[in-house]
Amino acid sequence: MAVKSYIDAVREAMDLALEKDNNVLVFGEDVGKNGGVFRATDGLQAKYGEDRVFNTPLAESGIGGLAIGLTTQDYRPIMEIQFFGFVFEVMDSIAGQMARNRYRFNGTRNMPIVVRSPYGGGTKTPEMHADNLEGMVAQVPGIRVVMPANPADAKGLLLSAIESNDPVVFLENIHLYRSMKGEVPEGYYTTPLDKAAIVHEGTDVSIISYGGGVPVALKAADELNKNGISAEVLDLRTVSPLDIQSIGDTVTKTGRVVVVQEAQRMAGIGASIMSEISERFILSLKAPIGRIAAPDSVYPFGQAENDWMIKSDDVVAKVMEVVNYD
Amino acid sequence: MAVKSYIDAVREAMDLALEKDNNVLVFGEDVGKNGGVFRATDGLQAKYGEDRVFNTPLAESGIGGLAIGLTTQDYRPIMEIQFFGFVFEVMDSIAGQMARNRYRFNGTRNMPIVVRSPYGGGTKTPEMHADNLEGMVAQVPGIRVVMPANPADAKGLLLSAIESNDPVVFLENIHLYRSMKGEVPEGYYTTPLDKAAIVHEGTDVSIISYGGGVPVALKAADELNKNGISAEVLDLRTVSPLDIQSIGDTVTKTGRVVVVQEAQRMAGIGASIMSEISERFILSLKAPIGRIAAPDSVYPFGQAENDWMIKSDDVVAKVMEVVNYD
Amino acid sequence: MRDVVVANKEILDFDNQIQIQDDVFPILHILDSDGEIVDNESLKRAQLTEEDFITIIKRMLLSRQLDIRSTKLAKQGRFGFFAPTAGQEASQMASSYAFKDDDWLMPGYRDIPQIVVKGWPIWKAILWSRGHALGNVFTTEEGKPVNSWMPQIIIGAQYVEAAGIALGMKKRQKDAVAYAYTGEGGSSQGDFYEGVNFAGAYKANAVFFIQNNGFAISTPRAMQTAASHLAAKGWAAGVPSIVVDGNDPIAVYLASKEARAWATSGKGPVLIETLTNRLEAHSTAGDDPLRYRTQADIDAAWKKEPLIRMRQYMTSQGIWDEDKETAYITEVNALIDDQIKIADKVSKQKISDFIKNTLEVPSYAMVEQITKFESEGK
Amino acid sequence: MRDVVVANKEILDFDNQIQIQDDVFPILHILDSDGEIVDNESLKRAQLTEEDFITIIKRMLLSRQLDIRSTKLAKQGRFGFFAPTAGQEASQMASSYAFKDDDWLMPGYRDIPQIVVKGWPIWKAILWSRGHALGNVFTTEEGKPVNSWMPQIIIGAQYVEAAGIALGMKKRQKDAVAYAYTGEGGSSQGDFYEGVNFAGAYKANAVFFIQNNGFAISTPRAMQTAASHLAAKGWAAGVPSIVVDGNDPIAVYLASKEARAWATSGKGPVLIETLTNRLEAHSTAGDDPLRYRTQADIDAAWKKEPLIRMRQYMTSQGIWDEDKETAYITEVNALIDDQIKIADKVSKQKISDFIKNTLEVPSYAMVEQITKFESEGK
Ligand SMILES: Cc1ncc(C[n+]2csc(CCOP(=O)(O)OP(=O)(O)O)c2C)c(N)n1
Ligand SMILES: Cc1ncc(C[n+]2csc(CCOP(=O)(O)OP(=O)(O)O)c2C)c(N)n1
Ligand SMILES: [Mg+2]
Ligand SMILES: [Mg+2]
Repeated sequence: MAVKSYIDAVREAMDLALEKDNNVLVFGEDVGKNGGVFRATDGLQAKYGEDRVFNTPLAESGIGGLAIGLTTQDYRPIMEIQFFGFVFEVMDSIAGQMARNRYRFNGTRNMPIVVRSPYGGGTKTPEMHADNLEGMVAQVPGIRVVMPANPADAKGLLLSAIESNDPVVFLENIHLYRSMKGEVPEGYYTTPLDKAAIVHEGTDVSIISYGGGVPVALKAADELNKNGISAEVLDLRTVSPLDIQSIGDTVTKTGRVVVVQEAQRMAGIGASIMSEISERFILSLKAPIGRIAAPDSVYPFGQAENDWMIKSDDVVAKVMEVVNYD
Repeated sequence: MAVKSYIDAVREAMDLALEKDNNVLVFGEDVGKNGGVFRATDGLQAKYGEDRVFNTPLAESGIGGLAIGLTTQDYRPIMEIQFFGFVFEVMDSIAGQMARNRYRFNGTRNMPIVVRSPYGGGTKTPEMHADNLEGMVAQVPGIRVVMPANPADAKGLLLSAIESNDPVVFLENIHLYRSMKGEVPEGYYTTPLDKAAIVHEGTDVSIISYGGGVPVALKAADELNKNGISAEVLDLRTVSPLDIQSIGDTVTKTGRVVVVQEAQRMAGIGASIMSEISERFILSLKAPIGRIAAPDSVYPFGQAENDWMIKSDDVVAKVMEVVNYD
Repeated sequence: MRDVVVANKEILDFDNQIQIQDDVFPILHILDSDGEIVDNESLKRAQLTEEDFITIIKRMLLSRQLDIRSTKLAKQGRFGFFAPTAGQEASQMASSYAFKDDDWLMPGYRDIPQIVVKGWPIWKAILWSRGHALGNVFTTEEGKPVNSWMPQIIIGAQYVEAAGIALGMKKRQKDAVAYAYTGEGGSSQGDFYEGVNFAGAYKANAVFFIQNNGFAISTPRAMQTAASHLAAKGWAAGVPSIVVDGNDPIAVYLASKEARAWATSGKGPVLIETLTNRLEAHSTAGDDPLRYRTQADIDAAWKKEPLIRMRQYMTSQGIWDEDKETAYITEVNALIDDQIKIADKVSKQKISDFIKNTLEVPSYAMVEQITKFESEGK
Repeated sequence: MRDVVVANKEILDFDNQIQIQDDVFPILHILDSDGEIVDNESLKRAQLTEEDFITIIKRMLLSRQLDIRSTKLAKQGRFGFFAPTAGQEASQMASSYAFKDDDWLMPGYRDIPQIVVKGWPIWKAILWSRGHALGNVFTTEEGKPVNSWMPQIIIGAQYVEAAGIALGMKKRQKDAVAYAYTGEGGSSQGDFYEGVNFAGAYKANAVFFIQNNGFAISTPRAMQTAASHLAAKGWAAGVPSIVVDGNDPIAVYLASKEARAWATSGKGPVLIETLTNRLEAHSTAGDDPLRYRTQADIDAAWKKEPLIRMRQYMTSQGIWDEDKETAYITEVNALIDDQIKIADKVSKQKISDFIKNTLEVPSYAMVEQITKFESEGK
């Protein structure tokens, strides 16, 4: 298997989907000639033509409307929101419209739309470019929110998202785009949606995380290993809906949990995970649930971003607290 | 004390604020001559003039921008979003702009904006008119979300919201507007933000709820009383930020918790409450946390809305489960 | 850069510049309020046969009867949410008559009649009004698809979505258009603007209608914008945009027909502003027009309503009379009675069905919920 | 309803109707690219003194030097996010020269120079570019408030907010305006439209600029809209809207000055489209213009840039020369060096300060967090 970067895996998935299915379209601001501001769509317009890979005027709600309308003509739109901080401009298309249309039409219409968008901190972007807003969209019934944490998943989950007949918000971690490389299987394959993955086996404690939190959790797990603590890391992959089964499995296995997210404490998916555990698996717990999240400030500007972001040391410390509890 | 309806209390608060402070403005779609579609602003334009109480063109993002801009001219805007389901049109003004401006300007600018909006089911409105979307805005740092559950609080909390130098999303329950009456103190008074209230004392179990869930919880508490179970009902009042102190107090007092919300399980504030308890007060728990919430479908259309909504019987049953646990 | 053909001082004459709007947007007008044709050439251009005239007036009458009955039934609680259409029959029925089965309709909440004449059974419209999702299965009685979205509640959203349909049709090289309706209030929304602008930029197959009926709930037209003509807003996106006497069925039809022809020719969308009147309340949900509008204003508007002139003109041409009208109204009323009965028989929706319609593949928690509700028969 | 003065068939001539845009929006143009005045009357009307000319060219040079230095420093990592301004000096500096201290500036991310000339110290602009919130305290070195918002990242948001400021000024009866900038890309946003339309509807004190510099990142102007003139979009909201040669400082200044006068007179907003050019990359964050634009196109644009003609004209008038320019550039460079040093000395932000700036009265959880970070000195 070839080692590829996260962004190359994303591009490859779109390439394969465009090749396989003529109904797949890719559009958004600057996705054409320029190949997107991160080059995630680099070369796709040259390969598949302007009819299938095209720029839009600068208006996110227009892009969302385009996607919804195109489904009536049997297209499968992959729309890009240039940065997920701009999702506020297209909230109605996502949360008010596409998420509700299967329901609205009593199950007679599919909404096979993928909303691709980069998110996440650590690269000193200007404000509104790095926010973790997954928790907001995860509250919307009728839509999936998928956040791959490695290149193989990025490709396989994106292909699954494109095949899905329901809308998927597909969030790509900016920091991981180029910093994260990994083995990526060749050719067309899909990785199942709604299924978490154990990315590090362990027995003493469960670290549950997703997206940009996963590499932090993995680093902590390695560190903990050196201290003789065996941490299991569960990567949610799909953050809405939650894979409650897998969460239950690891919690009942270890009895101790630390939830790790890049989002602020008051945002993100952490609270949902914790609520499921406290409602369903509380008997298995040997300690309070630990949580590592960013502080409850507005997402900070570039300069102090790295101080603000969660760190594997914090995860290690929290795990020690939870493991040594009682 | 006079007995007043919830909506009369809301109107009275605006009336008093307009009277007290010339910088207070009230605007939105149809708030002028028509007095709002629910008559929440009835008579205010006639009393305070078109300069202070005025209609806007039909565009929510424009309304949000208006509010933000007006703060530079030392106004204290009360903007109305006609129904909270239309919040998606103004998400950037709320979550991208007004919530971030104190932060953005390094603490040098206030954003004394109140976003008033009706929400909640049970009155057979068309779709997009009744949704419980508080959970989405509650994820936004820099903004408060306040949801009064009775007339006295509606008035006192709205006056506090108007006095606040930070933006407040103030959600008014449509069903309670006219169905809920209660004693309302005369004149100008404020009820503190960020403070939950015990609205029914009890010792066996804590029912934690907010907004439209509170009357359901209270009804259940009365029912439970007849069965010899003493339930404490905590009305959060401000749902973001959470009053963790009060939550902790009631949890440690009773050791058993049922969280009640009108929103879908995957939405709302419930998960945040449960996460705080499972992180901070888990030792006090004698049973798993119970949760009553609507199912994870799109908010339903009128016809079957009442079947879909949470019921006090469900709360009673869940409380019995939690109380009888172990 | 083009040559300076206009003197700079004229450019800086701001007052004059906005006044030009009246010259750019004269009003298309063929049949006047007394039922007289003011422009025979345009009448000819419309190429309406006797049969067409009869179909159009019947649709207008159908719409009016639906309005009368729905309003009444809504007061008795037998109809759900309803937004009255009286006064807008030319704007709704003569415009939609210019479109074909393959065209896609993007209606607002007030555009029920257009969906009905496209083949949506009235009993489904009734179910929709009651908030029953079976109404939203857009097929004819025979099961043929009806190319219509469900009536859009979020004002403006139908415009951006129409742009998507229109672009898709262009890509598929279809001889079809998306046609979308909003009100003059709706024309203030960002989505209205983005929709027209996107369709224009892609030269997509769309026809946009602004039904300027004078009010957005209680807010008068003048409050929405300083523009003297809302059509200017389409034109500003490089989209041909015209103002039509919206109470004149012939003018509305002709404009719509020509717009459709243009939009299918690859030249891009067209926008039509119909000047009309909302004669009744905003909706059946407690609106009282006299809070914000005088009775005199309403009375005056009733005098210009489109059925009067259409009836008068067709009578003068010997193709319509009172008997025909009475017979048709009786027929329509019987139909509506029938359709209400069908709607009443449809069983109430189940919560489990709601959950099943949320995602094609339900989540873990949803499966639990479906099981629970099904076990309770809900 | 107005009389039918235009024949219906002309109304239905869609092709012609959109072509009228060229007639409605001639281009205001006073100083040509060779430094010659093409309209002396307008020059007079601008009432620019020698001193004004010198201030304007100095501001343009300041802006150019800031651009050159920032781009260089950004490459070395000493400057944060920067959006180059070369080519837009007339559009930015001659326009803003028409406004006063009391006016409120609503800038986009590329409009740093306008804030600087309003009194924002360059060291703060540098801090802003680095993502340091101390840059966002909008006061002069002497502590006087600078009426500017921080550069808006969300394209379009500054327009709706400007409408609010403008309405507030009207309510307070101030002799002041809000003036907002966006790009031609930004003019596709719903917020752009809602902002202009609201300001128009309220006849509020606003002046809106669309700096049409040809590109939105990689997307060419033609892709944004089918309109032949973006100014049409303001006009469509009933707002006087003109197109100006955006490389002509005199035309830009005159238009801005007259627009401000109109907007403070109670007549409502004005919109100005400046036709200009982005001569460099979109930003310092990895954009490569040659991916979507030819070198020839860039070279041609450089020939029309505004400093050439301003320098030429002022030299011909004997009020500027090479020595003066060299001296001023030296002065500016020294200033910039100085300001960087000041910026470098500002200590890094603390997380606890971030949290403290989120709500005036922090929440329970925030108090815990502040305590924790403070205990760690962060
Ligand atoms: C986004 C949004 N904002 C507000 C409303 C509430 N609302 C429903 S109808 C209406 C007025 C619409 O006026 P107009 O567009 O002129 O259409 P008309 O009702 O006259 O047909 C308003 C404000 C809504 N449905 N959607
Ligand atoms: C709402 C929003 N969408 C997208 C972007 C990303 N973005 C930043 S600059 C830009 C292009 C802007 O072009 P234009 O308005 O012409 O201004 P210019 O950069 O040319 O000055 C885009 C798409 C953004 N900042 N905000
Ligand atoms: Mg209307
Ligand atoms: Mg540009």
